[in-house]
Amino acid sequence: MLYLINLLGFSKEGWGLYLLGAALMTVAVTLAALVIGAFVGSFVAWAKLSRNLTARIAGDAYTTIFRGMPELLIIYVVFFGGSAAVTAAAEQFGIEGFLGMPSFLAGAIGVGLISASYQAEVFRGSFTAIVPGEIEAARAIGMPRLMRFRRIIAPQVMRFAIPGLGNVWQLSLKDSALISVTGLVEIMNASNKAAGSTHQFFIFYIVGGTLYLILTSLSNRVFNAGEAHVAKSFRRPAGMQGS
Amino acid sequence: MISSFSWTDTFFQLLAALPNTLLLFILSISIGCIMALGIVWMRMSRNRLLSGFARGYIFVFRGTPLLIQMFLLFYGLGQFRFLHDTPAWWVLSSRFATAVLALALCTAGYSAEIFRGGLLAVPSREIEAGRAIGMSGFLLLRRIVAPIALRQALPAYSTEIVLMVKSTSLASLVAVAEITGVAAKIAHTYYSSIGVFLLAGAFYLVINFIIIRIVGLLEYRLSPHLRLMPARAQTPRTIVG
Amino acid sequence: KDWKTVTIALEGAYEPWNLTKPDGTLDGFEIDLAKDLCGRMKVECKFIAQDWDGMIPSLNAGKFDVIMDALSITDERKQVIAFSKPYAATPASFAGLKSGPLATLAGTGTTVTLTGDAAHDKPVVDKLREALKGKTIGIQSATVYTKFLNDNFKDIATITEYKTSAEHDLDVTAGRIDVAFDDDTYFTSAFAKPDNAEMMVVGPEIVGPIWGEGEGAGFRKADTDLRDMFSKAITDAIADGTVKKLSLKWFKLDVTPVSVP
Amino acid sequence: MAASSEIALSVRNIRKRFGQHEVLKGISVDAHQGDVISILGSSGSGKSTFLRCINLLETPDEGEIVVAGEKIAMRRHRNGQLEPANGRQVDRIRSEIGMVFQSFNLWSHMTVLQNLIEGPVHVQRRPRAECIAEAEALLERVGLADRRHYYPSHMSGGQQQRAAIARALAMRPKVMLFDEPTSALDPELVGEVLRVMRSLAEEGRTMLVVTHEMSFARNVSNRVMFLHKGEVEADGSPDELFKDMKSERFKNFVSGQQH
Amino acid sequence: MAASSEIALSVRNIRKRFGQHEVLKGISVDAHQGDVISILGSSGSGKSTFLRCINLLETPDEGEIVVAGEKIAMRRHRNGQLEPANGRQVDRIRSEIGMVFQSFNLWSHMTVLQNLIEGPVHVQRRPRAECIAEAEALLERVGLADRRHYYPSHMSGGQQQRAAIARALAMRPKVMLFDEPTSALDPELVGEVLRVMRSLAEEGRTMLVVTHEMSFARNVSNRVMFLHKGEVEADGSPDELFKDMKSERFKNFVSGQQH
Ligand SMILES: Nc1ncnc2c1ncn2[C@@H]1O[C@H](COP(=O)(O)OP(=O)(O)OP(=O)(O)O)[C@@H](O)[C@H]1O
Ligand SMILES: Nc1ncnc2c1ncn2[C@@H]1O[C@H](COP(=O)(O)OP(=O)(O)OP(=O)(O)O)[C@@H](O)[C@H]1O
Ligand SMILES: [Mg+2]
Ligand SMILES: [Mg+2]
Repeated sequence: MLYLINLLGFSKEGWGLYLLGAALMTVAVTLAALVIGAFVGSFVAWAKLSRNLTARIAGDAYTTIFRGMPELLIIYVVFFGGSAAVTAAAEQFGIEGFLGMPSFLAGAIGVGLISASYQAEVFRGSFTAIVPGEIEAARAIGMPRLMRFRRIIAPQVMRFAIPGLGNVWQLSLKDSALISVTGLVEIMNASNKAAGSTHQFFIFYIVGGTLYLILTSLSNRVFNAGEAHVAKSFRRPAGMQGS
Repeated sequence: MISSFSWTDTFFQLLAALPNTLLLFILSISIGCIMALGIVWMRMSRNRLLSGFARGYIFVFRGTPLLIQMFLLFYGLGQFRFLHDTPAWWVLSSRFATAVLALALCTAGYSAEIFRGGLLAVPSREIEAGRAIGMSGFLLLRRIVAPIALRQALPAYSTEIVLMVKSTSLASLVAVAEITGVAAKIAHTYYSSIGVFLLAGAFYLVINFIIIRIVGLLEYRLSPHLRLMPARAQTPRTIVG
Repeated sequence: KDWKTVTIALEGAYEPWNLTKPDGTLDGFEIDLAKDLCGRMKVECKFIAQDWDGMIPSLNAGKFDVIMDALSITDERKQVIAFSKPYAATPASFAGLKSGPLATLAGTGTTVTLTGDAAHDKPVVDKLREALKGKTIGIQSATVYTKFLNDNFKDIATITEYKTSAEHDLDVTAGRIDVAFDDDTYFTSAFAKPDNAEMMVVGPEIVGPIWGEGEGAGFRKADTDLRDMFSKAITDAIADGTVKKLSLKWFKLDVTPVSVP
Repeated sequence: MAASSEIALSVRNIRKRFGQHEVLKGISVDAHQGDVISILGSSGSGKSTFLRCINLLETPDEGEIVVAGEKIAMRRHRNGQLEPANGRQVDRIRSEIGMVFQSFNLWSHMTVLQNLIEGPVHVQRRPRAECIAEAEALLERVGLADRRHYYPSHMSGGQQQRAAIARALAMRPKVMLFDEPTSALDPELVGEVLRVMRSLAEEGRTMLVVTHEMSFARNVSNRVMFLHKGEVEADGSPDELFKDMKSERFKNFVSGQQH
Repeated sequence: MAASSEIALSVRNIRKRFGQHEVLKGISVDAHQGDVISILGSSGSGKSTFLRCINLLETPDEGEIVVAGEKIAMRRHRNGQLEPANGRQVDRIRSEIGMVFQSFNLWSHMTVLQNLIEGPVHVQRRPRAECIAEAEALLERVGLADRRHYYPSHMSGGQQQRAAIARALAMRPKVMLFDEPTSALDPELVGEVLRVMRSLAEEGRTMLVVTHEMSFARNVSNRVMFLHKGEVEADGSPDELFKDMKSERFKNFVSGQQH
């Protein structure tokens, strides 16, 4: 027991601080990815719902590729491809040598692009749950397309999308574990290093898992609060209370 | 003698691992889907014990990386010697069965949340109309709620299905020879990682492309009421259900 | 190119070769050795941790200049990167449960040399074949041991490949496999931990040319100048006993390569 | 249209509040078999809520409901809220009470015909072929025969309302609750639907009808209830109510003048 | 109620089909400023579709629409379907045409007050405070002042309908399209809403009103159109139509008898 406390504590020999820092890194990179994903994802969803055939095909291609390819590969491609691009660009300005894409940025973009494909599907599903009449009502008062999206569609999509977005957040949280290949010290990377350096695999995997669970429970609170907030305008039939 | 790298060899080695990947996927998604139905039923139940259990389950399995789940399930439980004499060992002693179990347990947590999202999007008016004619419980679920909820949940569920295809790659952790594991082995032997992984990626892409198409078709079939009336065939050929 | 600073990558998770300390800094045999080599070459050394999966692509992409990560020198790897002279050559052996049927495997505690020449190796291999008949052997995939085991035991035993060494240990403890085959330096430090208290080395330690040249530093093929600088420094470090000293410090055994051609 | 003396539906002292706002303040009614009771009242007076309480789509805070002599068992939940004690009983009783919703509530994923046979086939477990035949006859009767394979979202408001009426009738209920069943219909169809309802009354079915059609209240129903702010403000035979106009409020209401 | 001679809305030869079924078979109407045109017709005759075509919620297959002298530009899509050529123009014109939907279509994620100020604040960019004041006055007028912070799903049918009317009025449109605006209202409120509409007519607004209230058609409107199976079966001043009853169909329709 004492051994465990020493191992995981915050003293000089303990891994506590190291793992805590990694957890913060995981949160930061996932948040960044979620924002990138929401931005790209809403465009993709829009393209997929569009009446324009080209846009629809482009949207479909995006979700097929980014959902269909293993996540690790996408992170690889973004990281190495991105670095190659940065290096090439730097050469144009006479800067010699390798200029790495910062691993945080590469990771956030990689996970963000993946998350975008999931978010696009969530948004699309929620969109179809909107009562069509309400969109018509907006068209009928001459709301331009963008405003219609911002004022009527987006709020309702968000209302239906919260459970699905909770899922996407979870996925991104765990996809962030793959960023360890770029050398970013997040939870998975830190647990692997601690385990490999001490040969205490179980302890550090359980600790890693627990850290993810703590993050999950914190984010669950946020999502539950969000669900409760939007539930105001719903009418649930008796006996079907969701939570 | 230097065995040198060859694309055709690589392709056929990956192809040989395809059945394992597909089997892992099909078994785990079916078992996981059934488990998810049970969990979502518990989650929506008014019984606190049941819904509490379901919440806990979803929390744990959604909240931790599958990699860690699989590691602890396979290697962790394996350390408990007394399990070797119980029926559980029948599953745990097999790499393949354990991998399927870990995948199914994980997807059940996710799918349950997705199904719940679909349920929440069912218009309350239509549920009321069902109650008003004396439907409740399973009948109401089967006839009214589920068909509408399924339609709502399908886009998100297709994502989960596709994720499961990719998640089978983690089975290499417990030394099941599926596509990614084989690719990693080749890549580490010949050190041409990106190329080999891209080829493996293409395998997943093809499988997923097919799956996404099938789900898309299903989605289309399930939503005639959301479409404009087609110029031909105003009357459906069969009356479903 | 004028090398003033050199960036060296290691995994930081392969104790005792290289490891991460709780404060995030790197340590281990290869860190100590690299510091010594850089002193000799009068260049400044920077270390970065890099996941095993991205190691070689990152080297070729230019993210760092050198790999020192217990990298065995093999012909396959030579096709994509360049190697320095080896700085270590390690023995390998089987490991099983203290309570298991193989605990009494003949030759435990002895050292044998295998050359890779079938005629020379036959007596040793035959003894092992007899003992391992029908057993399950775990190895880390894509190591120099794969070929040895496949050539000699595939027909009589089941061979299971794991992503990392830790996993075959866990499966030995769980009873799913009978023995694991790996690097002795790895086993020595792994067995010091409570999780593996039930495990022991069974059968002879195997050394010799069969494992190839040993472990060396890896470079981009274009950087021959850097590679030559390292090779020279390694030769010097072996000659003045630095490698032996560090090896005893970290591995409790001497892994200095026997013949430096 | 003379009502038999057997009580088909008895509702005692129903109370219901939404948040602070008490919508029903103790409403009682006894409907004899064959009774056609019109429920009048201004918008927001609680008419729909009252109908919805009768088949427990809305759980009342107080009160009891007796259908054909059988009392719906209720119990008090820990949080003080009343709830049905026996789900089975509620289901059975609901299947004997037909309801036409104010907003139709057709099932959007089913065609009209599927909407009609859903209850008979799956709740009442009657043979499918028989149900289809009966449903088609009903659709014929409400003038929707040519729309039977349409989805609700592809139909006009009046067509949806007629489909909703037909769906309720397909269950052959003993007691019918209609919530403004002719609001979306033109005069011609109103006449037709009222004729259907009159014939149902003659067959001895009991009906509670929320309506704004004074002619229906006067000519078809044998009893009129006027709700005002959650209370029964006037109650009696149409002749009594419409002739005497004792209640000032009722008078204003009927004359279409603002008070 | 005399109509000025300026044409506020002109619709020419509108055709629309759904699948095989031709719903509108070439309908034309010229509405002068201040005109109140009642559109009558049996259920499914295409009244709602006609209104929806006017503000292009449904794209007509043929025909042209001119609002206040400005023709809505249309072009033919590759697949032969007509479509608006200029989205901006359509948006602008729509913001000048108010519409009250048959099924209300209130925005479910907003309270009543938010529903009312949404258009004025965000589409017309009028100052928020002014819009709120005006919205509250409108809600007062339709008797919903105490419900302003309710969500639509918590309101009765009649309350929702009144909210929908108020929402359309909040945009101060020049032309109003009403689709059965009093269907869910009690006689008292019907009277009140008709009064509101009459005062709008007096202010010179142009209105097209789909209705089943014969009294409205007779007393408030200055012109009546009777649609039958997608065609204009009768058209003229209410006096002409209701007195002469030249059309047999119209006679049947009004008398509430089945033909
Ligand atoms: N989206 C659609 N797809 C197919 N058919 C449609 C669609 N919308 C309307 N229809 C059909 O067009 C016809 C006219 O519908 P519309 O809603 O215009 O009728 P209406 O005159 O408003 O009737 P009501 O008085 O019942 O509201 C109906 O027969 C209806 O079934
Ligand atoms: N779910 C709810 N939450 C809060 N208030 C509600 C809810 N449902 C109804 N109300 C309120 O209860 C009152 C009665 O509503 P109800 O629908 O019974 O009226 P109604 O008599 O049917 O009116 P109408 O003729 O307009 O349909 C209304 O004031 C309404 O705002
Ligand atoms: Mg009502
Ligand atoms: Mg209509």
